[in-house]
Amino acid sequence: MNASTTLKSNVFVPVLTLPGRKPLLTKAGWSAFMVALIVVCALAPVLNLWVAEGSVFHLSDYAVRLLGKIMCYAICALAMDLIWGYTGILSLGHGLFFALGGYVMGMYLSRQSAGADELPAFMVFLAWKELPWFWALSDSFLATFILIFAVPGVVAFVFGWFAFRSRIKGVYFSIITQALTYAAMLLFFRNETGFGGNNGFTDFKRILGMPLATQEMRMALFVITGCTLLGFFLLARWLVRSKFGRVLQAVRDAETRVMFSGYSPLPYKLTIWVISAMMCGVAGALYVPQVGIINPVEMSAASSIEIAVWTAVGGRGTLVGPIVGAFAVNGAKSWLTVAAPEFWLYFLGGLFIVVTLFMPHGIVGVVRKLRSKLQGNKKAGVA
Amino acid sequence: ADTIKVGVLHALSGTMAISETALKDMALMTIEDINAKGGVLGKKLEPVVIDTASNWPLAAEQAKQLISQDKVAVTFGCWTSVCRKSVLPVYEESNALLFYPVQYEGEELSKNVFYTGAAPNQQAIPAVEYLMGEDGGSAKRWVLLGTDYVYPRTANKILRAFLKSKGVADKDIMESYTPFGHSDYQTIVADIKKFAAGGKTAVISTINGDSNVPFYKELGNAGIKATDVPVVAFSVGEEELRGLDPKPLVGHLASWNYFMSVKNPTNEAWIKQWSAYAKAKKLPGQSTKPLTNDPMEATYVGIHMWKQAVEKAKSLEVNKVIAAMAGQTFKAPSGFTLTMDAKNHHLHKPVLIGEIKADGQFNVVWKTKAPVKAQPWSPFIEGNDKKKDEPEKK
Amino acid sequence: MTPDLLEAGATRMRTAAVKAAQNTESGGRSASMARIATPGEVDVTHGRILYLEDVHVSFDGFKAINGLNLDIAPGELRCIIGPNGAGKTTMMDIITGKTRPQKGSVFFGSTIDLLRHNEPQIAQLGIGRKFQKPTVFEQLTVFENLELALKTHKGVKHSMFFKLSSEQGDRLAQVLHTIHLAGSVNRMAGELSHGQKQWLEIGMLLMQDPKLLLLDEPVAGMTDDETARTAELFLRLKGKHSLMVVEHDMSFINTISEKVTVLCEGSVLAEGTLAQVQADERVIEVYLGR
Amino acid sequence: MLKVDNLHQYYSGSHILRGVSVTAQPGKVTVLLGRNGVGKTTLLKSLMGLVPIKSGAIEWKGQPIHKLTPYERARRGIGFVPQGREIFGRLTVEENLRMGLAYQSGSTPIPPDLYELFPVLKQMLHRRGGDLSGGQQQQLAIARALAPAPGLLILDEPTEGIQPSIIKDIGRVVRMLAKERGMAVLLCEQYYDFAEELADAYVVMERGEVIAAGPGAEMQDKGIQKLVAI
Amino acid sequence: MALSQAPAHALTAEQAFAMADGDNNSRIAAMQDAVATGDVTRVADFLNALRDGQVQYGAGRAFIVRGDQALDPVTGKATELPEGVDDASTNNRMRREIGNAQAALNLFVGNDSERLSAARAMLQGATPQRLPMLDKALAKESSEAVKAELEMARSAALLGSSKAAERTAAAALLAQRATPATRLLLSEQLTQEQDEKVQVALKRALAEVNDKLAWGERLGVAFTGISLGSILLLVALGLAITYGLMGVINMAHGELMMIGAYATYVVQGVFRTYVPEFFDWYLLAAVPASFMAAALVGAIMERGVLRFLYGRPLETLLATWGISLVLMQLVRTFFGAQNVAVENPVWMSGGWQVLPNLTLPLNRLILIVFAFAVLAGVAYIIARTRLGLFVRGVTQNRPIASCMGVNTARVDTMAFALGSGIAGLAGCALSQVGNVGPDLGQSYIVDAFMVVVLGGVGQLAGTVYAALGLGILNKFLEGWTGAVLAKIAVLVFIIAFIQKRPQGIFAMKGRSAEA
Ligand SMILES: Nc1ncnc2c1ncn2[C@@H]1O[C@H](COP(=O)(O)OP(=O)(O)OP(=O)(O)O)[C@@H](O)[C@H]1O
Ligand SMILES: Nc1ncnc2c1ncn2[C@@H]1O[C@H](COP(=O)(O)OP(=O)(O)OP(=O)(O)O)[C@@H](O)[C@H]1O
Ligand SMILES: NC(N)=O
Ligand SMILES: [Mg+2]
Ligand SMILES: [Mg+2]
Repeated sequence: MNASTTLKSNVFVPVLTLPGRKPLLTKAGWSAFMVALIVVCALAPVLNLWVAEGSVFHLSDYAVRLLGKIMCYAICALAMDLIWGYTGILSLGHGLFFALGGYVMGMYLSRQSAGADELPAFMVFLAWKELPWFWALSDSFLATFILIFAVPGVVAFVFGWFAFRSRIKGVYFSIITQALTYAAMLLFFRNETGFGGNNGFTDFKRILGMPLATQEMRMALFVITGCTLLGFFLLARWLVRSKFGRVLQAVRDAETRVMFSGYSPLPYKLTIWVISAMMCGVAGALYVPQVGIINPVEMSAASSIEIAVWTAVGGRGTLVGPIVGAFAVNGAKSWLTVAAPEFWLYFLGGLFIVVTLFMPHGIVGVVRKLRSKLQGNKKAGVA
Repeated sequence: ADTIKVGVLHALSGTMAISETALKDMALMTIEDINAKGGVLGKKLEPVVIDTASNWPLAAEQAKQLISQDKVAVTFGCWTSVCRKSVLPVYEESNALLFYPVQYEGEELSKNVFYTGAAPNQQAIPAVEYLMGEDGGSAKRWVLLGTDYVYPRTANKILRAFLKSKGVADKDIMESYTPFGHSDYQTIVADIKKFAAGGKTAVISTINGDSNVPFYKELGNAGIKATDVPVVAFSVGEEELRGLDPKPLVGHLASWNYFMSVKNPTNEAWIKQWSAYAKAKKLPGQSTKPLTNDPMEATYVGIHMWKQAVEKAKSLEVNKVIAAMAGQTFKAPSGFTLTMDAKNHHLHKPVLIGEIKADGQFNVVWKTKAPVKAQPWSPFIEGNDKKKDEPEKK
Repeated sequence: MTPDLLEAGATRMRTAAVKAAQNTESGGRSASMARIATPGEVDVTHGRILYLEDVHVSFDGFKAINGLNLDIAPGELRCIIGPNGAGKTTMMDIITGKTRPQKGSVFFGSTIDLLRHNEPQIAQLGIGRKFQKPTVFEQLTVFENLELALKTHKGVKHSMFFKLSSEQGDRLAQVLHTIHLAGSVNRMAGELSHGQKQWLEIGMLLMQDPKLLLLDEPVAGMTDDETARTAELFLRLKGKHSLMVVEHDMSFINTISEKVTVLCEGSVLAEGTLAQVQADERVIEVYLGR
Repeated sequence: MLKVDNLHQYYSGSHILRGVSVTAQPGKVTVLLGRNGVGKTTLLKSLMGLVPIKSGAIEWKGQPIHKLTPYERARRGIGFVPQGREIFGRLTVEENLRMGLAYQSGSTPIPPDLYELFPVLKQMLHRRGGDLSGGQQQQLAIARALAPAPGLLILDEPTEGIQPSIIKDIGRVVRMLAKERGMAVLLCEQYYDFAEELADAYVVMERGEVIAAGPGAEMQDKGIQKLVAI
Repeated sequence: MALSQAPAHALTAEQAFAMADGDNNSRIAAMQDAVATGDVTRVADFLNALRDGQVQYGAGRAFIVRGDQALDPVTGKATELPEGVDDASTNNRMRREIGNAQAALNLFVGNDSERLSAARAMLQGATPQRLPMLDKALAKESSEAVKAELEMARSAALLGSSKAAERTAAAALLAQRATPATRLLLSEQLTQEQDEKVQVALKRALAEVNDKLAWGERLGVAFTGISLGSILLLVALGLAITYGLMGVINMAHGELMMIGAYATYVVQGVFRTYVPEFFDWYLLAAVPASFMAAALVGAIMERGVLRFLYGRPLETLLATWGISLVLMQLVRTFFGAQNVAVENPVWMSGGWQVLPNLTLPLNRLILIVFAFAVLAGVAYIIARTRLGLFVRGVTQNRPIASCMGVNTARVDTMAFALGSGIAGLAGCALSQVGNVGPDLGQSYIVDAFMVVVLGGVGQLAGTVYAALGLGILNKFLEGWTGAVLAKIAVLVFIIAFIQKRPQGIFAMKGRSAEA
């Protein structure tokens, strides 16, 4: 017997329409998504590979490289939003997961570039006689593919398990994630650790036995990155739409209440934490062949903070926001360092200040406000 | 186009801005100077300046932009090895030209790069030999002290092998590394003091730019005098001393291919030109206290040599310019005529050892008679004997 | 293995066993970590659903709970009154796993030692709680608040693929009606007034369908009318559920109570019908006033 | 005298107060009644300046105060006991009381008669506010508002969570403050009997509007309790 | 060596020239010759000039050039400087030899304290050749203290004696004097000692010396730990207010320190230009100046940006991050991207010799005192003043505090300015031990947050414990594992520690923690 039966017998229950389960994307949303998919998978390759270089429609290699890189950043921002925007846990350590994914990929590429039985170049001149144990499997693409998920995932799991179990929250969590990446950065900086020191891995030549530096390969990587981003977007959307996502939001708002409602926050936090870390790892792995270098700077405190900054600029707690933010901030950075090398920091710094002061919900928030205003006006006009 | 674009790729913000800003300004001055004298192939040079923000993946992207969007004929840039390593694939893949002006660890040769800074044999090894000699104080024990990254590690590896070849035992070598940006040298200085109590000691410092100030301040505080334990540094020049009170450091050494204090007409004219430029452009810091240093000289030399090669090739085409670079000579402010090696893309450079003076300049106490040929593949590293002294042609 | 290593291992095992035997206390959070909540029914064959014996809690030397003994029968509606600071809220903290007592035992039914479970496990065992200060998920809608509280599997995987069944939807609708928030289903809980939040929290408790409800000042801030409705609701729940209600509103207690316990300075001062305790001099002295 | 005239207030688009007019006389206790969610708290908060008003006027001692910041209103002698206690959880009880004296000079002592009214506060003077029990916190919140002896005291459900004997004490004190010190008291209350007993005047709100008002003595006759219960 | 004869003759022009020109070996020989035979005052003067790089030579003669006046080293009178003279260069070796020569001169003619330090200097580079000179000096020495030093120098010289017995005796005597110099002498002799018996004696002596020196080393480690801790404390104190109390995740904290450091630099420049005679006291003016400069910037930040962001701590992270970028670039624009030089005043240079091998640098000592003085000030303001009370109240519940009559806006500004000003003080202090450049702040910001959080946000006492604890732990580990691994280990420690105490060292317990 339960409360409902008790209630049923006594209370008149009116018909009440409960809010239904919302679709993954609205109709307009799906159209936009398809457009994005087409742009990434068809339009961009056509414009880059088949439109002549002089044409105004030509998409330059430089642009492909830049957009590819920013899409990797966008994946990071998306991952950050899941853990920060939806779960309220600010990680200042996502740079680590990004770097781990990148290093896994970098090891594979180094091995590919060095050739079958040779050591990667930096090991040769530092007189390593043989590969250290953690380089095992790095010559297999399948293993690399698995490790791209597994390494950040396992690190995140172990760290998260201890931290969440100890109920570390708020800034305390943020700071220990920062300590974690900082420690990892120092470790990777050491030449003796065996990851190429502060130079990291560079000068990649081949992937899957094919040359890396061709236009086609770049385009292929671009398309893969774009599809990954879109795929992760859908995944994230599905996650936050599910009851799982709402539990996360509930954890963010009132963790005690969540516990007294019978949910153990630990597996919830841990799950989203690990998913988020893996997404960052994938982003890192896609980033490395496109940018051509992975080094410990990705693990610096500033790099992780920047991920949070993109998310906030775009709009925290929305899923389009972080992607928009990653594009806006990095696009501005790439443009301004060239256009105004001496002054760009004023612009960028100013941008962050303006966004926080005048756009509390980020760029997406402003757009929403404008749109609702427009609709409001329209309604008013009709009425 | 009626101008020739040249890229200037340096960090103007972030951790490396401290060092690299001056190189950017030197590049601009040199370009202005060349333009004033009629440019190259009858065309003016147009500098395209980019701030790498000390972010190396960004630098790679910017290099790509310089080459493919701005279509620069050549790039002068980078300071750290990691910057060079990150842009290198871009230059190789697009077959473009990069001039790299800073001393580095060697172990690299690229068809697309000209190295106008020192290789280890042009800086580190002569310094150690000097300290071993009577004039250097006949050091018997050695502290190899560095920031934990590739350049110091490699340099120290070479030096250790060199010291061993000179009969120095392992127990007489202390090797110690600090993280980037390390600012507390109390322990290390105490350790040096202790180590130095075991015999005549010299310190070889490959500490990275930013950590030098706290290191030397601590050295001064601890009362370690150059007459007792001399420190020879490979990354400390006039610019680094700008941020320091040099008085407690008098007598400590640096090894470079150029010092601002060398006396010769070329240098005097160059310093004058730089001072005037800094004043005219109101360069912060430089306009009140203009300083030149080794990487600035290397930048200056590099740009001029490139100009000469272009004029010799009568073309901006990369392969032709590369071919024309071989054997180029230039009378450098160091007082020597520098030659670009016919094969290995490195300059033949003189080695100068200077002691810090109370005014922040260096008192040259030793120098080579003639420029030394660079050995990018140090013979003290195993396996290098098999490496060719020229880039693999693609 | 060498003999002395074996010996050392054996010694360690022995000491561990002795320690385990001596360890009468709960062992705190770490003890409950490894333990999986025993699923299934609460054993109430001994006629007790909740049982506290000789419980002690002190905060930096201040004894908030001092040798408390209390038990509640299945289906009982027990009212707890007592002066401010008597330890009523602290007692609920102990039952729900939020505060660990220094001493004493707390059992749910005759078999489940609550001190060996953590908050979510206790909630899943069937103990629901309403806080003194209403706590709801402010950034979620009223509907989502209730949906989250719904009694169902609370694991990660389940929640990812969770879909509200029509039966569950009906229940949700009833509860919404019961708490007078049907018109606010889609409002953010954070926008509700104080009293509305109180109701929402009660609603969440109903969704959770617990065997034992702990209600800390449920009618604080409600109008007399709403108070009466709450009383009605509690009386309806009684019998099927066990309730423990803390209140300072005597007229409310009067409408619902059969047995009242008066807590004072961390232990039971008096117990009986409301009329009995109201007549008790000590209760008048410390609590009711003259 | 406090005079509130035609107050309108919105929370992000929804109209909460719809032209509320209320007065509170010195020396009298005015009680504000109404069901949950009708806007009582919102009204009291707008009197303190904690929520912005759209239009209308608030006058205290003949001067408009609706443009002033909360602290300026406080300095004009308006004391406030917010709903939900809102004590400073990480300050000690004593520091909480000192905060109450914020605009007095630094050497003003905490009035000892507060401890007579709420003896528990004296016992717990050095405990953190947040550690107190719910009722103790409520007592602290009232004491804090009384500390500077304000001319107008605004109380938002002050009896919530307080044990009966102390409610009686609070009732006595409120009456004393109004009668003997000439304080104007605006009391929002759900506990009807308590309200009726104290009321010199009453105001009933419904959906952001005042639907009834009058002298306290008439409450029973007019069936105000019914009105609130519907 | 001819040093045994008391100098009597004059300094000749040839000797002077030989000391200035030629290879270092011959110059050193000339110097020893001059010390032995030359006129004491003239030789001493010439050696001083040589050491200070004031000697020029040409046309077979050497000159002392001071300012634009040339002096004849032989007579000490002014003279004409011929065309085409060269600087006589002095390197470390020459300086060392000059030092030895000066000591030898002083041994005979100096006053008490000069003779004492000369005798001390004789310990270094001691060779048996010196024995006659030392014996001579001993014979005519009257001061007991100098005699004792000379005895030591004599033993040091005897360590190189050809007689094993003398070497053994010398080792025993030297063992009584535990200084790094004796350790160096003993260990150097040990490496070349053939005689087994003497080896045993040397080893025993060395062990004895090492034992005595060990204490100094241990105390040294403790001191470096406290010193690092005091720096961390200074760096974190301002943040303990702006972040710990006010909840502003102040990423520009480092840049506020940088502003304090640049203010110090500016004050130094002002002193150098306008009141050079008081240059050594510039720091006293720099302390308030750095406080004011940073406080002003802090106040502007608070008024202009942060006051709109209270209650949205994560937004403050973003905005202050932006502010930090702008501040760094501003400094680059006005002062240049390079580091600037900030000098230690004379009274902060050098050290206090506590033990023969333990010298506590004065600037570090003063910084420790300074850090604790600032701490005391902050603690007083926070715990004892109304401002402190208001700050704590306002940050916990801004609207209610304003209902109590607190002018929250003013309190916020003052509190933030105070925290910023303290960051400025930290910058002023850091200028004495490290870099002053646009990046100054970046290198400390992570540490600052670690300290505040490890201590427990809002807990001043925790900040103190965390700073000193981390400082000492770091230095202890560093001696053991090296700087890089020590730093990593400290970070891992922080992570592990937070597991045990999820709210820092001084965790707020109980209900109020959740409130
Ligand atoms: N963390 C703590 N630190 C110190 N004292 C505490 C702490 N938690 C509770 N107390 C004290 O314990 C006593 C019991 O508090 P509790 O909240 O259980 O009382 P209560 O009976 O619920 O009172 P009320 O009716 O006022 O809600 C109070 O005196 C309170 O001040
Ligand atoms: N921050 C807010 N945002 C939006 N709506 C709000 C907000 N605060 C209150 N409301 C709404 O305004 C209305 C009036 O609320 P108010 O708190 O004034 O009610 P009340 O009369 O004090 O009720 P109670 O007796 O329950 O305390 C309610 O419907 C409430 O949902
Ligand atoms: N190449 C260097 N000095 O990093
Ligand atoms: Mg309670
Ligand atoms: Mg209310």
